Amino acid sequence: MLRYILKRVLWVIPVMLGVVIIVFTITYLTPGDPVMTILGSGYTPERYAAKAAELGLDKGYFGQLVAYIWNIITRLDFGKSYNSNIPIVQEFAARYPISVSIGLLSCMLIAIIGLPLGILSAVKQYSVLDYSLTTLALIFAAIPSFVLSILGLVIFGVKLGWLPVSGLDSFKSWILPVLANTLPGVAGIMRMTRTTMLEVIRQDYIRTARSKGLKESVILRKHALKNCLIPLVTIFGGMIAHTTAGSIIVENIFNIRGMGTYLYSAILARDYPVINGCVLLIAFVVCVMNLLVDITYAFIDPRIRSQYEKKRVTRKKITTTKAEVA
Amino acid sequence: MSLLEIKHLSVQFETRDSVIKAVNDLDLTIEAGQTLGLVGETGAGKTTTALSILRLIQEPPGRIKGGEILFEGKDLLKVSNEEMRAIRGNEISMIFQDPMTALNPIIRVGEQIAEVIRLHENCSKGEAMEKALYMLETVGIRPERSMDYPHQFSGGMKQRVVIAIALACSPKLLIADEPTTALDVTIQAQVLEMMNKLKQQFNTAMLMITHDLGIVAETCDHVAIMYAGELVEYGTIERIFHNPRHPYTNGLFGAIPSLDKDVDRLRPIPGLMPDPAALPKGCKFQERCEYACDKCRENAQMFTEIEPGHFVRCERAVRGEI
Amino acid sequence: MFWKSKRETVKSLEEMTRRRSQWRDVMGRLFRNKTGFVGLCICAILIILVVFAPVFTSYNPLKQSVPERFLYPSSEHIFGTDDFGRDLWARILYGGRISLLIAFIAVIISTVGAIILGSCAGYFGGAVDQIITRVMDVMMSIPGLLLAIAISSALGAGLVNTALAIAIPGIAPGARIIRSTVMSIKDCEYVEAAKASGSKNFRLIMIHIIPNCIAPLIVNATLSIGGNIMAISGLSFIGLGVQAPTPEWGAILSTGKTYLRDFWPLVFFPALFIMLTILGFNLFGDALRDALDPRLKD
Amino acid sequence: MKKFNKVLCILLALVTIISLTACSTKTTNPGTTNVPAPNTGTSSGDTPSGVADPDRGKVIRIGVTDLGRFLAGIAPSENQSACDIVFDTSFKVNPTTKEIESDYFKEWYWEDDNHFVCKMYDNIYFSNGDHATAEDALFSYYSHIERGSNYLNETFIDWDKTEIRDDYTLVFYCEKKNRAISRMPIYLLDKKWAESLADGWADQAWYYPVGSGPYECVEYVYDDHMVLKLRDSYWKRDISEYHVQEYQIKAYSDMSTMYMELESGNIDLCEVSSADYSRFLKNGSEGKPFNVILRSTGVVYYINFAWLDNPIWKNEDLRMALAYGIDFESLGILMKGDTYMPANSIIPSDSPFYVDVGKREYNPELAREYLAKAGYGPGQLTLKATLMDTPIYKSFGQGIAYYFEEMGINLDIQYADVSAAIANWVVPGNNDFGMMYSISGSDTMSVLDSIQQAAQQGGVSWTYVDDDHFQELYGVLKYQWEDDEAVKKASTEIQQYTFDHAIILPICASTTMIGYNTNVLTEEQVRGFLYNPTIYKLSHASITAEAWN
Repeated sequence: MLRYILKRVLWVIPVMLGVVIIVFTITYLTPGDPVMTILGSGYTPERYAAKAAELGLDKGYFGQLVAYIWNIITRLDFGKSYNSNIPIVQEFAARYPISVSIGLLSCMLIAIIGLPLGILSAVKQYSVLDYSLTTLALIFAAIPSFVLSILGLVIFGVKLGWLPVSGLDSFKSWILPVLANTLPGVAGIMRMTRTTMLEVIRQDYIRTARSKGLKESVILRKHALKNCLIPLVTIFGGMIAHTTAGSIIVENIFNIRGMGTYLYSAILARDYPVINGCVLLIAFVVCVMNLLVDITYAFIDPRIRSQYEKKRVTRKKITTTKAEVA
Repeated sequence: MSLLEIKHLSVQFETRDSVIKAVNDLDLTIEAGQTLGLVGETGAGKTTTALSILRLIQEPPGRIKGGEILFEGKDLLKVSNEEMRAIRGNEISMIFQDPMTALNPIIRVGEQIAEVIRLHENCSKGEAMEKALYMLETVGIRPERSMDYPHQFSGGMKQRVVIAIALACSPKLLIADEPTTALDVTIQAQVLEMMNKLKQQFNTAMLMITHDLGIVAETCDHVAIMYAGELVEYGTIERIFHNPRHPYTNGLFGAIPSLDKDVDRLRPIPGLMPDPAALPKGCKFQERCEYACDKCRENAQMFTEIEPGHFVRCERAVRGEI
Repeated sequence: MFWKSKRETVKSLEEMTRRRSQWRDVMGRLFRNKTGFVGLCICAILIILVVFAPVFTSYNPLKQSVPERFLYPSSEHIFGTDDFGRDLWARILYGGRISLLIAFIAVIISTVGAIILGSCAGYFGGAVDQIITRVMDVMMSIPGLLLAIAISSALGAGLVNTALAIAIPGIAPGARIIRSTVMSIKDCEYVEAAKASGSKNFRLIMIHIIPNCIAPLIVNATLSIGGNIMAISGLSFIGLGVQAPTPEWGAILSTGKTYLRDFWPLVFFPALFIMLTILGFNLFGDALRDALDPRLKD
Repeated sequence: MKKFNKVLCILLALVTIISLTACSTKTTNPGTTNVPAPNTGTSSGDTPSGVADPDRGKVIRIGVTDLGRFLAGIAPSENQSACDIVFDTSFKVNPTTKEIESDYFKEWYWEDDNHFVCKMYDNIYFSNGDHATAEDALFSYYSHIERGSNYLNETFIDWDKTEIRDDYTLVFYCEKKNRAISRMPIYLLDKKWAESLADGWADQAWYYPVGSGPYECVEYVYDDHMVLKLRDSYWKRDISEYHVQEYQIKAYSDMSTMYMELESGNIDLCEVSSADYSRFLKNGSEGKPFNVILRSTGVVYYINFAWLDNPIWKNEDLRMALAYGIDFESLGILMKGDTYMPANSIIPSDSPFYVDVGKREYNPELAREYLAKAGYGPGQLTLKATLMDTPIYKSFGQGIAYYFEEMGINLDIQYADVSAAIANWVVPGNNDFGMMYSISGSDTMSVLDSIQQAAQQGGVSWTYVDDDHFQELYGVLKYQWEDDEAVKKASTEIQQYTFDHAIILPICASTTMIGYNTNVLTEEQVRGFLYNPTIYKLSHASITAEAWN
């Protein structure tokens, strides 16, 4: 088991390396000259050369790539923003916690609301409740989140004045952004839970449990829920990683100083070190979440656990099961 | 009073555009301690009948349209959910067809057995586990394996676990739904033998659902042949095996290879079972019956006693024309 | 799942007939599914409206008219006019062409990519599989929209670029599905038989393996159209999608957000169409999945 | 039954959404074509000043879309709104008197035809306690150029030599007497401090600069907000003359959010989009705690051809094609909404220098004829331009795309944020044309200010007009010092010449709109902020205590 975890942890390294290369290459190939952007109207050939050397942009593709990776590994240095000249790590330290708080709150809400609703609608399949819930979920999943955000803002912020329009100063000001993050997620998780639950409650072992004379509630709790949660762990892991990365749209509209707005202003300003850094950070979190998901998997699903314990680990099997789940 | 008496049971499955009549007006009786074999092709309604007894038919789309299921004189279709739960696993329990999927993959087998004991026998966790270990031993599995998960067991062993669960509370009636179909032939024999032994030990009546007449011959006292949702022939094992009257029963026997009889070649029953969503008028077997006449196509056939304890649903057989 | 559960020894021809009758079954189940049918109708109507846009409106979606700015829906302009006095109905129809076209192109690109990578990985196994799977792992660790943003800011705005930016993140999940499907059927007897009779690898993949992966692919493609539409509108919101004045639903919507408080049609109609499209394709995709995988429905 | 349920649910959800959207609707139509008169007099929501809460206006909260940095040069943009109170400025035009004044020069004059003498106050102290001398002033001038602030910042670099005559006297040697040199707004920097920063310039000077103005930046959170506090003392005035103790400037990444904050009273002042808010000029603020004011900036928006980068513009037929092929009135309305004011000449019609140059009617056929005459059939000409992604440029881009399509000219427009756009503009050959206006505006409404970029080589490459006669006339405006008649004549002539030969295509008058919280500010006070006509630089001269009594 330990060996498996270790192996899995080590696997993060090549993946992250791959991500760095992809992201770096994309921005490297991007037209537009960062030195020009920085110098702007202050352009002279000498200043250009000096700035290019300062930024290490005179080294060619591989030189730059190696330097970039080296700086990240040795000094956790993602470079400085072209736009603000503030070290990117410093901004991460200030912004990521904000996005994470909103993201985790949203994830919790999504789980608290989405899971029970999904289970309810699976258990009461074909009832009016099921139809209303699935229809609502479909509709919420189909509304672009900025429409939802702005509507919420106009109604609760401006018309009714119940909630603050922007910022994160008071308890109340968290409500709208968290909700705007939550609703589409609830819809997704609900649908996913419903499908998985439907599949689980049709399994033979649920019938076995019924034939034992167990109460429906016990069957749900003890036999169905855990089996239903196993595939959902993957989805939740991905969701946590993505939600905590901060939503560009929601953070922009509610003017929250998180990762989303950082990335957004970086995109507008073609601030490539920031774009690279954000993508890397988020990809790293996704990797770590995937790792956690795989380990959790091994802990809650004895079938997978015993595969590793026998040390006949074939990743293929895991990937297939995951692909099927997805 | 019989242990179980099914009267005029009808079960339907209603889908968006059709009504599937799975069981039609079925009568069945099982005496205490006895074994009844319920035989028929896939789709004849055997499993549906079994699930109806435990009221485990999924609703919707399934629906019990009518009839009575009297268990020790109590109509199971009318008792409350709580009462029904007290009966399930305790007085009537069931072994399912596929042991591979019948066990919860993420719960230890010991716990899966102990669960039913604790539920019905009002005992502590420890006592229940103790009894579960005993049950495991009874079905021939070393008790220390109780901490294992189902995927660590082979198919035959899983079925033993299922049997252990079913017999854990010494039920009065055991429904075995093709308990050996999914198993290897050698394992089949072991499992059957064990079931027979345990049946004696616990003095349990059994409803053995199968399409394998060989198994019936080995285990049953009575046999009921089912076709398209109804019984076509019923009698003691000797009567049915030595004097099958219904053309379908005859066909079934013709379809089994036999060593001791000198048969040139197998005679499979031609054709398929009628679509349960559109059953024919008259005899349900008419399309495949070599003796079918116009009358068979017109009239519904009555289940008639042709000799004591031997019923047949075929007018021509009753009249002795076959 | 049925497409990999049948393991009987079937010769190629029988395999084909079986598949054909299976398709009939699937189609039957699909059309019996009411919600799926509703979804199909929504998609069909939208596509007809959009493809034959000139039939349904006589307005030029780019024609500006200053006196006609911000008109509410009327018989003349059924959806009203926008901030440039352009007919909103025309803009939505012509905009749908762009939105749907991008979504479809993206789906085609990502599906083709997924087929190539997935079938190679699944069929050849070994080192090829290792490499492709690893690359897919890497791609999957970058959130889709983020990757799309990065690619699209690199490529610049424009129809094909946007389609490409949205398609690339979609390759990895599709390739995974194909890979696992291919792996499960490549050992089937009829494939073995074809292999034994000396079929070339390419031919084998094309004739025997791909058709069996079609079902999950179609489901995946249908369901991802909705996601693509959403991603396009997200890109437009950030300003990376199709550039104004080219009508595109996301772009119209994101202009409309400024006027949400005062002039609702500019937000309502594009949002409605985006919603309907996503709803339609999701309903249809769900029904398709159910039809292909009868276990879920009784 | 089941189907019915489903349909019902969908209907229900739709109705909910429709009603939600509808409830946010008002009956007013934001777009009408009549041009309203700017709202005069203070709004009824204003508290009479006599009973004013003494704390009212002590803290002013301002919304901006880009916080900017202090001394970063124009790209990335220099902090326009706060620099004027953190630093002292060399020259600026007083909007009321139209006179040129200076914060740190006591007097300035032409000693002879070549020497421009500026004498500083001798008691100037920076916030770090350093004493300012002519050294610092000279350093400030060069630093301004060094940072690259000059290209879009209305500055003419038109001196040949500089000289420090004594501790407080700075002398510029120019080839010719000119008006431009006394118009350069140069912030006074502390040379010692600046040189001590060396490589750390961006870390300190961009965020916590040392200035000699009455306020200093005490808190700066990148991309979020900054706080400017009144200092304990100011060398020029008694600090008690200042009423506002603190400015909180907050950045909003989405403009709509900023507007909603203004409407719900959470910010006191911000620039609003005229297309969006012009209705309030007509209807008033409908009982909401805010109001808007409109100001003409004294300049016009105009289309500039990249004469230097693309020689095709030498062809007058091509320029004429554009002059006829674009409906400037419609384009102007699209850009400015209800605040549209026509401009046929290169200065606004209410300028004292304005000449009625005539008017071209929109005529697409004629445009196509001219285009054919210039040698371009439909689809044969492709023009490219990069525009800023600000509302005014976006409207311009969308509007013009339509007319180009009508004419059969292919158009390739890219949008970029302000600094990326400027970075693009300064590279020759990137743009074939562009839309320009004098960002600083003009209180004198003179031709000189309105189209200064057209006579400026270097910097943004596509603004220079490579036409000899035009430059000759512009030279008169710039260098003619004494003869007002000659200036007037040249001013008239250049307007007519520009129109007749379609040298530059004016679109409409540039205006700016400011929304403010009526519970905190009065219209008078807000106008006081508008020292600079287009961007409300927080001016320390006008927001003094008197304004609040």
